[in-house]
Amino acid sequence: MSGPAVLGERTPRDPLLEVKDLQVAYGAITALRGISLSLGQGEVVALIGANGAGKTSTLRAISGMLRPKAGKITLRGQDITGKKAHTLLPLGMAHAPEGRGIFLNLSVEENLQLGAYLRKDTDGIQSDLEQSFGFFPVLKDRLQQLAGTLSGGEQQMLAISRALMSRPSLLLLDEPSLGLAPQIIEKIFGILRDINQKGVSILLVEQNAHLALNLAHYGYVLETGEIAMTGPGKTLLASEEVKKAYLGE
Amino acid sequence: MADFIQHLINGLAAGTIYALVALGYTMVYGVLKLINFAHGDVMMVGVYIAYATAKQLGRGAQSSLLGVMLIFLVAMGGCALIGFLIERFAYRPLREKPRLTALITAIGISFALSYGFQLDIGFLPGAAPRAFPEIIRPTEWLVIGDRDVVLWNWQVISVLIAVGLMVSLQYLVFKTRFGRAMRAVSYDHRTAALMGIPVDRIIALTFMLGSALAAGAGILYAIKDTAVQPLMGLYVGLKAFVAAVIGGIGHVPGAVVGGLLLGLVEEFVVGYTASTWRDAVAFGFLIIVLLVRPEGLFGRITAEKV
Amino acid sequence: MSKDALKGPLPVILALPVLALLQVTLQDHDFLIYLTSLVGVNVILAVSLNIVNGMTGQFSIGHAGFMAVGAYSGGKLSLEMKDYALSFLPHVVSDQISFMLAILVGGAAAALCGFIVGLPSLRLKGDYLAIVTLGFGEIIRVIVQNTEAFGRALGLSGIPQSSSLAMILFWVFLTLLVAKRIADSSHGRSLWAIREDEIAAEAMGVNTTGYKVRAFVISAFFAGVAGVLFAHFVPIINPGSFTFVKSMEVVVMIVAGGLGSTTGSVVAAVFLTLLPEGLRSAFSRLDDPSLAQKVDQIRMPIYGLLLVAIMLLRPQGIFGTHEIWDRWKKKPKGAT
Amino acid sequence: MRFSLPLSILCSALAVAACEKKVAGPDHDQSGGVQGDPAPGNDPPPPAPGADDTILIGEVGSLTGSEASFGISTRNGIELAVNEANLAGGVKGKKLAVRVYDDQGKPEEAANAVTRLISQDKVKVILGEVASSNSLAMAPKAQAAQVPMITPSSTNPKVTEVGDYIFRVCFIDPFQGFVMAKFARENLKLNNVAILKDNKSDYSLGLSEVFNAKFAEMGGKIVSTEAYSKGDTDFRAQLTTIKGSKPEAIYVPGYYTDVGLIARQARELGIKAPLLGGDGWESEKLFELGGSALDGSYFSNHYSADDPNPKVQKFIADYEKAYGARPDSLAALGYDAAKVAIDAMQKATDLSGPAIKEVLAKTTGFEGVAGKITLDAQRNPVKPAIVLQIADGKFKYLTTVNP
Amino acid sequence: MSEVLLHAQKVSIQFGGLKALCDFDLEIKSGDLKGLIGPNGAGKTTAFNVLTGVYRPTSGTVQVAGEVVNGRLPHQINRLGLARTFQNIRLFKSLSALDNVKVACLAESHPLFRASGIEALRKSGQSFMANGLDALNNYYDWWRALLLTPGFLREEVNIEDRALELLSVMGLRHRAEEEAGSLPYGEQRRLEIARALGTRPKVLLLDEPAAGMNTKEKAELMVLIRELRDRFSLGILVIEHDMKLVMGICEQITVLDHGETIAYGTPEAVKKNPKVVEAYLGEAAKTDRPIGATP
Repeated sequence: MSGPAVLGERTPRDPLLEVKDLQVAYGAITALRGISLSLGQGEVVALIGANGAGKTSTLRAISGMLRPKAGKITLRGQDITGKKAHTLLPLGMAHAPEGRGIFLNLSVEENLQLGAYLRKDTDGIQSDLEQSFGFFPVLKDRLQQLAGTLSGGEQQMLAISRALMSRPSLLLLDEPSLGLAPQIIEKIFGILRDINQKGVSILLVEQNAHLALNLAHYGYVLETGEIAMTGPGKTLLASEEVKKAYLGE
Repeated sequence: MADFIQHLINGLAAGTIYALVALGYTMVYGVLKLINFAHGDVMMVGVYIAYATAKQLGRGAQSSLLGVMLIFLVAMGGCALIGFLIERFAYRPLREKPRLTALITAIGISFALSYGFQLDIGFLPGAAPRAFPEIIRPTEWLVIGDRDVVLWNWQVISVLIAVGLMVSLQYLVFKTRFGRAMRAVSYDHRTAALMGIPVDRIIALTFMLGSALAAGAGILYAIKDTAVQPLMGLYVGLKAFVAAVIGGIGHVPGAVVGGLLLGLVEEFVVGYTASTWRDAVAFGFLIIVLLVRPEGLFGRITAEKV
Repeated sequence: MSKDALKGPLPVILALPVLALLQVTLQDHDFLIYLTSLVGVNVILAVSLNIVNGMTGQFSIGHAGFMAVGAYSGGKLSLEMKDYALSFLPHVVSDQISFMLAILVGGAAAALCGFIVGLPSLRLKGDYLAIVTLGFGEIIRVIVQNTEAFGRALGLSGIPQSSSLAMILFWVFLTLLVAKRIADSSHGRSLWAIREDEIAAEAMGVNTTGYKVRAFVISAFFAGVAGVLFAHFVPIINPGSFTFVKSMEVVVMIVAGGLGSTTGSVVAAVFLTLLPEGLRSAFSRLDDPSLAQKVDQIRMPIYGLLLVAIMLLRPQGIFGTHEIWDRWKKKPKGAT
Repeated sequence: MRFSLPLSILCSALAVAACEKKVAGPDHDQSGGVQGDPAPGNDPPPPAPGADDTILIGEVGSLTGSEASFGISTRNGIELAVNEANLAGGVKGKKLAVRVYDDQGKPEEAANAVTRLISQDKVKVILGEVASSNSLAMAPKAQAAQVPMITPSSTNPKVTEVGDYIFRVCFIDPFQGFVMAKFARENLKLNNVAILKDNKSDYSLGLSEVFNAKFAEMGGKIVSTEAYSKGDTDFRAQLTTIKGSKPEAIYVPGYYTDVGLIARQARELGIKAPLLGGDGWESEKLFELGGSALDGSYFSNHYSADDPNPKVQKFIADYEKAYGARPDSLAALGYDAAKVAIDAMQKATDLSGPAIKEVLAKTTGFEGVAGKITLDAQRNPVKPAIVLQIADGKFKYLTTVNP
Repeated sequence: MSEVLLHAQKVSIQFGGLKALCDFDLEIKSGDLKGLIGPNGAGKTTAFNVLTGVYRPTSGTVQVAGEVVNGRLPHQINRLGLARTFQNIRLFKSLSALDNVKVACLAESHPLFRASGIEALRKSGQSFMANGLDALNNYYDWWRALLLTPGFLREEVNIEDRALELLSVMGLRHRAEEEAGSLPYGEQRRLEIARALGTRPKVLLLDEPAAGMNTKEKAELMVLIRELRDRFSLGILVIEHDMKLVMGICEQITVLDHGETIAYGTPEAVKKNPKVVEAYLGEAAKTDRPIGATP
């Protein structure tokens, strides 16, 4: 193992999430072959790479949807490897999964309420709801509609809002740009920036490398279950290799 | 005309029971996508628990309001416990396995319960049917003509209880935090876990609820038909399953409508045409419904993504 | 060339003397013959259901219905032909010819029903198809129960008991041969493909509906044959033998054996048919006579619990989708 | 695949073992097996296990399944008779033992069990079954092996037609149907009767068919015929329709397990007409299930519990002591069948099938608890039937109808 | 010059109120290598599904080898010479790699009754008879398999040979006996292509063939796709996200966005098309201004 190519320096921050030598396998197929990454307090970290490179598996392993084969995951120093998904939310981690994971048979309001499933503070929930409506006013108009009737962009907004309803300190986002029109993507990424500025750390998985690296403080490039390259977002964006492979230039 | 009204009453009374049992079926199917073939047998066990409780209470106490409530509570609680045990030890270990394996397990449990209760060893009741105590003293509520049409108190009461249970269930599923969690688990249990929903607990609770409902339905059934016997769960379970499928399995009001429809169809077929064709008609009706609307009357087809 | 031409019928030709030998040696063991006949019928049922449920991935739970169609149509035919014989042949031979005819007619009748039941698979999938097959089985039972010609509740008795061990084992063998040849042929591969991924199979040019219907037809044919055989060694057939509990028993056999594994179906069918008898033997040796006296009843609950145990310990069935010989045939996996 | 080989070996081993043992040792059958069958509470001295001092009687019955309660009654009756015989010194100096196998109510299982009894257990006599279809599955096997078979309660005429080794101790369908038709027409002077039959039971279908024919022959009218399936618990649809036809009585030739419920539901729907039935009614359980709804109904039976005959009274008392319930007609018939068999073995020159058969065929005037049994040339009993009326939770003897 | 093998004209499809594909046009001839790109959810896979008969178009026509195939079933369309791979690999996972390809290598049918005769019957309105004969043909095929007729055995050998050859072409010969589901991702992708080739297609539709491949594998795939085209004289249509791959091998590219065709042309032309840059490569790519900042 030669290890990933490291481009540029990283601004040091308090570590929030640490992943060491994470391995994941689906039956006989190995999806991750030992991934290490870290995310600091208040940081936006992007994972980019092609379909099937292992981005989603990484997120799933971190959030407990998958049991890793090997490796260690710590959140604020606490070992969370192999913990069940529903026990991680109280630790301040929320995951907006691939394909948005909206409950299409529930109303928008119910989806949001489910985001706050573990919370009992009605007032806090209400104020968080208001905050979401501030980010995405359209959701307020659709509150009573079935989530299945929303457009793709609205569903993505709902997914992000719902993840925020648990007041996470770390938000895992899987392809928020998937299937969305450019203007909407821009809007969503703008709001992600706002969310980050309010103190939420974000681990972002994106295919659209341009968008992701523009937003991220730091980025990892995944290739067939391994980290091929790491570096600050802007540095990666400028690198020739990334440009060639992922930006089609 | 009198005949017709009487048939209508009979059919609705029978349909109510199907509907209630179908509700349990549909709920379990909703969260687990498992045809719980043991559901009818769990119902049978519930009726026996009620029977034993009533015997314990004795003749006077069993038909007092408190006594009846106690009987229902004990039976439903007992069944909830049985449901919990079945789910925990027989179904949960198989949740990620092919669905068929859980189905076979369900059949195994169904066999064990329905044949086990035919033994006359220990506390087991033996094969002979027993008269179910009159925990609701039958009185006539409505008599037309020279007893041309008779409506009994328990018919009304069981419809009321059934409606009550259905409404509360509907409330539970659609208006409460638990119900939201249940629907979320039903739709996608992986994502539900990401919301902090304890999926295992929700499924266990749903199972217990379904089993308790079965017990409640079973008691009403026993009041209606005045007897208990170990094989009673088999065909009621099957019919209730048919009702659930007709309504669109996984759909709460669908199960109710399916149950009532099945009860009425059977009643009128037996009453007005060939009485020996009851079962064939029930299944024929089912097949026609499915061929016209493959997803059941209220079900939705989820198209597979390519 | 001539070697190739022989390949088709060769196993049958080889099997015949073995069967004849078996028939002669076991002639006097009534109980063994009866038990083997039951096992044989169950093996045919399981292996044939496995073609639909295991290989094609459809879910039929009305197999007893096809069996009933075969048993009643074949049985009725034999009953009607009872007094006729081909005058130029010895009676024994003539009887076997009419028995064979009954088997084919019963099988064909069941196959026709299989075609009719298979058609909805065009629109219905999974549990929904399952319940249709179940409904079909029940409807057949009710029809029989209400038909005077079929003896109603009493059933059909007096059917000539022309069945022999050799005949049953011959059909068991034939069923296995057909199952194996289907599995090894391009048709079998298409069925597997449907089981694995219907959409992909369709996209690869497999006429999925056609294949599903044909799987139903073949499966039903053998279930019908099993029914006819059954009717010719059980002195009476009545609707109680073809309830959905019977269908479930067959489903249980194939799942316990491993869906898709023909050999697994065979092992499970043999095992589960003998299990109650085994329990009976075990119980009759108990020291406490009063317990043993009543204990015959305990077999069925134990049977149920064993099913649960098998599923929990080995959810994929005894063999998974593999055949017994796969272990030896399979090349060791290269290190990757 | 890890487990598959060991598991499959285990499976086949178990299967082979189960089967192997049964065929391997014909000599084990009479040794170390089950001999005694003390009824609970009766406490006869358990017969000492031994090889040749035991005569094995085979019994096949439904101990599980929808007919289990009938099978169990029959089994109890047989058990009682055998215990009595053992207390009285057995047969030819040997103890008797019953080996009973469950057939789950299925003919193929009945045939299986009887084959096992004949070829493995080498029983001398076979008793069973209740349902005619199951007896018809057993009879050819018994006939072929020349082992006498006595069915306690299969009423279909076809059963004994199978051959000269097949006997019975109960009425056949035509007789009972005729008895009730005659009683309804002549004693009750009824004109319009409805029939509610059990479509799943050949017994019920047989009786109702004969009743239908005879009653019409005698000038009565069947105003409606409805059917249910044994095990149903809701008969309101049929009863509502019957009610519309305004019958003076309803003939319900079913088993007490259903009749109790039918009576209740009939009264509930406002049907006042009495119910008529056959021997399938006779059980204490009938009152538990039917309550007072049956008051004023009539049914044909073999015997009356009021019969002062000490034999009958002793049987009832013994049965109650042993099983804590009053015997039903199936228990009585089981008892009689066993008694007849034991008597025949006692009288037979040796214990071979043909010898026992010879004696059985000559049974005349045998004092059974369910009537005096004289077998005719077709090996069917010729005995009178009685008609009982139900009043105040009791069976009341009304009249005797001779064949 | 060569005949048009796949021709879509003004194809639209609607799901509920949503227009998933709008006036989609496409023409593929033998030897063509075309690309279909666009953001996720733009309707690329929907286009594939319409072309292959999974969905029925709401309007417009699809022609394969000169025949209008609207409303035909996917397997019928496949038989006309159109094969595909799937975005989210749909191999027959528990079958061996070889069997996967064999499934697609459909046996040549040796019918009891000639197809042309049956077709004539059907055209003359006797579709019942035609269906019956068709069914007899099918069952006859099964008989041959059950009786192991020499002809059948020969065919099986032919199928095996062909399947092995295709595996070799795709560099999977050594994997023949392995379970398809246990192959590495990249090999699964290649196996899907091998399987599609088994159906003897004239046109091959590849849905993200390079997904999950590393740079080296991608480079090899590019060579391979060209090779396949030449060797089997296929027309190929590729959906792919990897721009390098698409731009590298495709001669013509169609760009979809929201179901609409926003550009069509050579890679160079498409790359420069402002609409494409906006919809696909992103506004940011052009201006380099930070996302989310107010302009």
